[in-house]
Amino acid sequence: MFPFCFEWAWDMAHAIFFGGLWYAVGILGAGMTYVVIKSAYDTMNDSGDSHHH
Amino acid sequence: MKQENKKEHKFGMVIDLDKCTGCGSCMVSCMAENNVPFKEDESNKKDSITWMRVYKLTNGKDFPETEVVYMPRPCQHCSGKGGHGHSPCVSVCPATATDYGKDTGIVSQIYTRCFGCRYCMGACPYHARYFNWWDPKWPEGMENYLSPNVSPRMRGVVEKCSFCYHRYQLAREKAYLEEREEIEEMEYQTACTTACPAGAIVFGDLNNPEHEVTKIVKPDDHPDPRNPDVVGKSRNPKVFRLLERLGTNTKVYYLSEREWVRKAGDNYTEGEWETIKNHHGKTQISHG
Amino acid sequence: MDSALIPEGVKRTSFPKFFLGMAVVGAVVLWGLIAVVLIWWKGLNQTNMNDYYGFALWIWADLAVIAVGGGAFFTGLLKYIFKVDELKNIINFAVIIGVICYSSALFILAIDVGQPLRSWFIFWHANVHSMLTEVAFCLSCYFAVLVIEFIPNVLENRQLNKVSFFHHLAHNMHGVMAVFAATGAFLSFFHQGSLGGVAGVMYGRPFAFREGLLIWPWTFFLFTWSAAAFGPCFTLLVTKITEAVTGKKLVSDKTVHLLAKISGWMITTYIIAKIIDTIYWATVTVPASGFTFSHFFSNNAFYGYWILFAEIVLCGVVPGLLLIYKPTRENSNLRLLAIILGVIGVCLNRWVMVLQVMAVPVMSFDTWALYIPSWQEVATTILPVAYGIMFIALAYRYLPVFPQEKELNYPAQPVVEGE
Amino acid sequence: MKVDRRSFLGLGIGAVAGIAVSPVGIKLTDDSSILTQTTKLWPWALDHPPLDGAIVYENSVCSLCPGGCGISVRKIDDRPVKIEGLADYPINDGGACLHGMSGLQYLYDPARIKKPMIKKGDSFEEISWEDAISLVAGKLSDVRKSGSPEKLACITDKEHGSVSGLLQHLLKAFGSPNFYTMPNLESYLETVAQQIHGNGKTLSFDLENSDFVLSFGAGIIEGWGSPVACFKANATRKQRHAKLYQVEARLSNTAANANKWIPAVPGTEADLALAMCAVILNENLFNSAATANMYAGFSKFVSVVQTEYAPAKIAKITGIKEDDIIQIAREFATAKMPVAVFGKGKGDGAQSLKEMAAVHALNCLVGNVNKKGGVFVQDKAQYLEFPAVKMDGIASKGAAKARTGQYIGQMLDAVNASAEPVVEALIVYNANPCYSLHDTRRVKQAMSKIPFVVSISSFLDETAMEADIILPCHTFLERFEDVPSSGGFSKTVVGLTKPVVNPIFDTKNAGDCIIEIGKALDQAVAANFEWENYEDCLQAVTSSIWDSLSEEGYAVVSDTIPSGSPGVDVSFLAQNPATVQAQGDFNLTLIPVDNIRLLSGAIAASAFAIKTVSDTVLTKKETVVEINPLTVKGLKDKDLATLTTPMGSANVRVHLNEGIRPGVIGMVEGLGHTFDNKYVSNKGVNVNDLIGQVLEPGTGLDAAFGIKAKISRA
Repeated sequence: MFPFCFEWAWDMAHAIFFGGLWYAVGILGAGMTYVVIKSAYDTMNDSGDSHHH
Repeated sequence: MKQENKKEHKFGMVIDLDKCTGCGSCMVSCMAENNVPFKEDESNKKDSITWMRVYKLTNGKDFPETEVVYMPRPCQHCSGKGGHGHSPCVSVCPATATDYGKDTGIVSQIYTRCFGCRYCMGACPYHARYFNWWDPKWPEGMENYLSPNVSPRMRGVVEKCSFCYHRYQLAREKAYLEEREEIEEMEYQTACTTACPAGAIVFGDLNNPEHEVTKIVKPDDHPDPRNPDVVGKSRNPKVFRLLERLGTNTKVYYLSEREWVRKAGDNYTEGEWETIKNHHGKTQISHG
Repeated sequence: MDSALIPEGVKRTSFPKFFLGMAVVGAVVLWGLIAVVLIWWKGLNQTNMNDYYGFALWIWADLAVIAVGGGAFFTGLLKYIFKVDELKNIINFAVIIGVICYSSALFILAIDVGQPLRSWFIFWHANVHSMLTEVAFCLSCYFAVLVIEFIPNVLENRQLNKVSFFHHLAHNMHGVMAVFAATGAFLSFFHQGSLGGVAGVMYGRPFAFREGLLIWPWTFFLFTWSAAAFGPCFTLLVTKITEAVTGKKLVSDKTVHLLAKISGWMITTYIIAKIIDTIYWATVTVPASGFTFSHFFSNNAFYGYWILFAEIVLCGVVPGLLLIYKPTRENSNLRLLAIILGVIGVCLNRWVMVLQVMAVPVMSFDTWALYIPSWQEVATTILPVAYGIMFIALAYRYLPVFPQEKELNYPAQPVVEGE
Repeated sequence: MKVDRRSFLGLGIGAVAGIAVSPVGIKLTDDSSILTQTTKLWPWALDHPPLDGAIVYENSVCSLCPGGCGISVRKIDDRPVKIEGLADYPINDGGACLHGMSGLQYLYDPARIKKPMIKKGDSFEEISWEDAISLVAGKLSDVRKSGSPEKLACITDKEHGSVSGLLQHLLKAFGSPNFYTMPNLESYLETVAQQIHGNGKTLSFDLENSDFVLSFGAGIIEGWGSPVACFKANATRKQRHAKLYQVEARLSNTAANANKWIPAVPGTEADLALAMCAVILNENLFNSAATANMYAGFSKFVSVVQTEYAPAKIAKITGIKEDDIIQIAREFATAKMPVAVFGKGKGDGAQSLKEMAAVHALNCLVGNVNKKGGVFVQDKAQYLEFPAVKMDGIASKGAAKARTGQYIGQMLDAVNASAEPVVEALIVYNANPCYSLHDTRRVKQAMSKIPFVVSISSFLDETAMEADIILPCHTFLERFEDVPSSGGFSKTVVGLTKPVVNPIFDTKNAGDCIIEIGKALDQAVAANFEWENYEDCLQAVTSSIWDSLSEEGYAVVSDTIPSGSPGVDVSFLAQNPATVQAQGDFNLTLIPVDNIRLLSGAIAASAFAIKTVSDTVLTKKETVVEINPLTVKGLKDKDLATLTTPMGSANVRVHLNEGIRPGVIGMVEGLGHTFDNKYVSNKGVNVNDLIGQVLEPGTGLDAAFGIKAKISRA
């Protein structure tokens, strides 16, 4: 799974498989991070606006 | 290119089915050598761990033309299609718990790595792999005979014949201490081989032309012209392998004078055997 | 009692009645959980699996739920990537079915492995050459995608949506959903395929083995294709059942017809490919290893040609044709028949590719291995069904799953505020 | 500080992120993988992994069966971990059978007896060794004092060896002629040799050199004789171009491995052998020098054979075609080094003297006696030198009395037949007559009628359970013992069994038990037991070969072809003795089947050995019987069926099999044990429960080759 696991080999199979995997995981992670941060930001703006609500 | 000094071995065996008496010594020797557990009821052979299993084959003829032959079946240590080490089981194990030893040709099993998905068992057409459905338990005191050279397995993992790899390790250690590069043929023999009272099993390095097994098998390293996946086909017309046509490229060969026995080693469509048996053992000719 | 949680503008059955229903299904879940505890505590000897049948009922159930759960990825793909906007009316439900199916699949795997505590080895010590590794990675990642797709729907619950952060989160997640859906489709393509690959790469098993493209056997593509084809059938079937149980129309005919049509064409194209594959396998692959086609369907008490006929013709060709032909597609009875046959068909295919593979003798002196599951296996296989029913009931009761529910059932009524 | 929603959220997200990037997760998963292997939380983890240590090999000799194979015991950390055949040992040269290799399972067998035990009511209680020995001595003294010392009897497995010698020594000093052995191949060979070649002779077969072995049911690779030696002889057949023809109703492993299977009707082997004699005589294929040695009615023998055993007539009886009989007889007679072998199965079951003599007559006719590849007629091996027994008046009087029965079967019958106890005390060592003899109910009845039964045994087996007192003895891995080769092996080799492990339980060497009993008896008997202990005795009685035994681990007493051509007394066959018939009048014949993976004698098969047994022999708890599909209509493979014989009935599974003669039911020997070892016992039926004893007229041997039976779906 990681280059420090002993099964790891710097070969085409690992590059394709884990390339694809980490790419997908990266997108999901980045997307979710973006969404959470943006929502937190939006929430703060909301609460700023409606502080005395 | 490998620059290692280590020579590549390809351990394999040939079993003379005409000598085999079905006595079961190989099975017990294997069990005793490898800490194989046993349980109250072992009569369900689909749930009975026998790394070495002796099958009983019949020629299917009516009394009194009936004939029987016993066929000991250890793990076949497949080299996989084209002999590249992608044995049916090694290539499917998701957790790298079984591996093909490039320097030995031995298919290993790491019990503490296996998490018991059993994909390898599904992939193996020889039923050479066994799952620990039960907790291995020995009667009181009997754990005392367990050998430290082979890890006892736990419930929930797959186990199988290792060609007594620990014996190879011990032989290598001994050679190392005696400052020898190589081990002798007789220094590394599997427990089934040494136990066989009929001397039906011959074990050795198929890469070493001096070894008895190589002399009997005379493996042809060229791909079979009929099936490029098949390598290491025997040039001895009396020698065959189990399910050779699937391209598993097993390293356990069988020897029999009886035609029906050799035919039982594989599957043939109607009439095909007649052409194949004539072709058998002549592959070197086509390579000039 | 729980009216504060019920979506605005819709009616739900009384809480006691709901509770009673849940209790009945819950009893089944409990039965399954008892079996699970037995299996985890005592080991897999609680099953009737054996060394010939290392893959059995569970793995079939696993493959089957993933296949029928394929409706989620395919509908998502159509909705978010190909912008088939009509499908927005069923996408929530498709996602919920997907979540149920995939969580069930992961759960089944957790009980199926011999050492569940080591399951993570499949990731940590991954063997990239194994189809199962690909399955594990893509399955878990895609399950994450499904959860991500499901979260906004959960957050739209009346009470949760009042929390400002959740409100924004749901909104923002909708905004980037296309990216997630695309990733999901990519992952799904691979794990559906690699599930097919699981069988297809076993070159020691002539019944399963297929030639293919690069490293992927034809079953890889057939599995993806069949999941995309039959998954929507299952989505429609579950929708139909939900409609029957609730006594309400939940998805408009227009949406249903569209999805049925897409499914019909997918099934038809799939089954053509499957027939070609079968013919090639029977006439080229099988004889090359010395077997005859009849070997796989004779000399045993269960597996005959009937299963091939049922899978390909009865539950493949027939539903395909019924769904591509407009009059039959739009006839609700025939459509129902078609989607039922379709769901059976894909389940049969998975059965054949797991259980029949194990049953067929390969060595000339071997015998057919037939197997009957133990009650523990049956209970744990029914468990996901009961769990799915509970999941859908809860989701339907508390979440705005069907956007068309209000307009289809309460067209004249003004929006009533339920306090 | 007030925790508002926002800071709570922040804290939560922060904590999750923090844990995710910290090594905590990796550490926990790593720990969990180690936990799956070691902790006692899980039932699958061993109590402790096997301890490592230096590897040491110790040589010894296996005495589980009469084979007497050399073994090499691998020890690690001073624990024996593996038994293998000993290379270069004159009997087995490296090979070993599965039972020997399972030897370590006997050490820790759940049925092992851990301390001396005395029967109280229906159960046993542990007692001390002193009490046990003095109790036995007291009871035996009573018998001796009563003036009928002959009422002490003794049963053991064999006549040879120093422990058996000690028992005979004890009986003689005590004053009893009632020493019995279980049926065994060695004693059959001696019986035949005695009948045909005179007293003190025995037979052996040069199987490793013969070029044509004609076996009348001898399970050459089924555990007959010295099993591993036979395996080896058989294995070299291929390169020696030697032939093996097997006469047997069932396709045994030997028949399957043979060049020809001759499936004669069971019980007609003698007729077949005599018909072949007829062919050899008719066609002048006999060796005239050899026939010149035949006396006591040779011409009568010739006329009996030619008239009563004409091949055409015998073909009908045996089911073997006349042409085949003639052809096989010719091949046998014209082979260079032919040998005909008798002793059905493992050779330790019921046998008829007519059959054995008829087979041996073939050897005598073709004259391959005392020649390479033939049969060796030689003096019984005498390597033991026991001091002359000092007998007092009681002993002399008792020892001179007639034996209670000629063989063990008659002795037990006499016990059962008499109202008064004809046997007051019985010592059983290394024998399990309550399991191994035909009609076990009869044996158990006799046991219960004998007032005092002493069992010297390692295991609480069927016979030990019938005993009044049990003296637990060492297994072969814990003791010293001399092991003479036997069972027709062409060389005479004596091996030395040595302890390779300290006794696991509070047991003694059987020899020590006997010596201690002897010492505890009255002075007249005790004077014959002046050895300090068994080791002392062993060294003294084997003094002629002790140096070799102790240094080499074995001594070769003889390994040459005996010289001379012994005379052949054909009077027994010339009388044309009747052929024994199977008991009962059902249509089918049940025959016992010897299986190399099971044991039917004093020792039961181990858990490992049972594990190797095929599911066509044992399925769950049911014995599987072999039947030809033509035998019974309507029976299907794997059917549950009821098998009935005049002795009783049993439920069995059916295995339809072309490898058995129609009309014959084959049932394996060695199942149906009832003692406390769940891996071995309560599995299947003991075939000896279903077969009764049939005495051969004139010889007194139990010659029941089978029994009439019927079978129907249960």
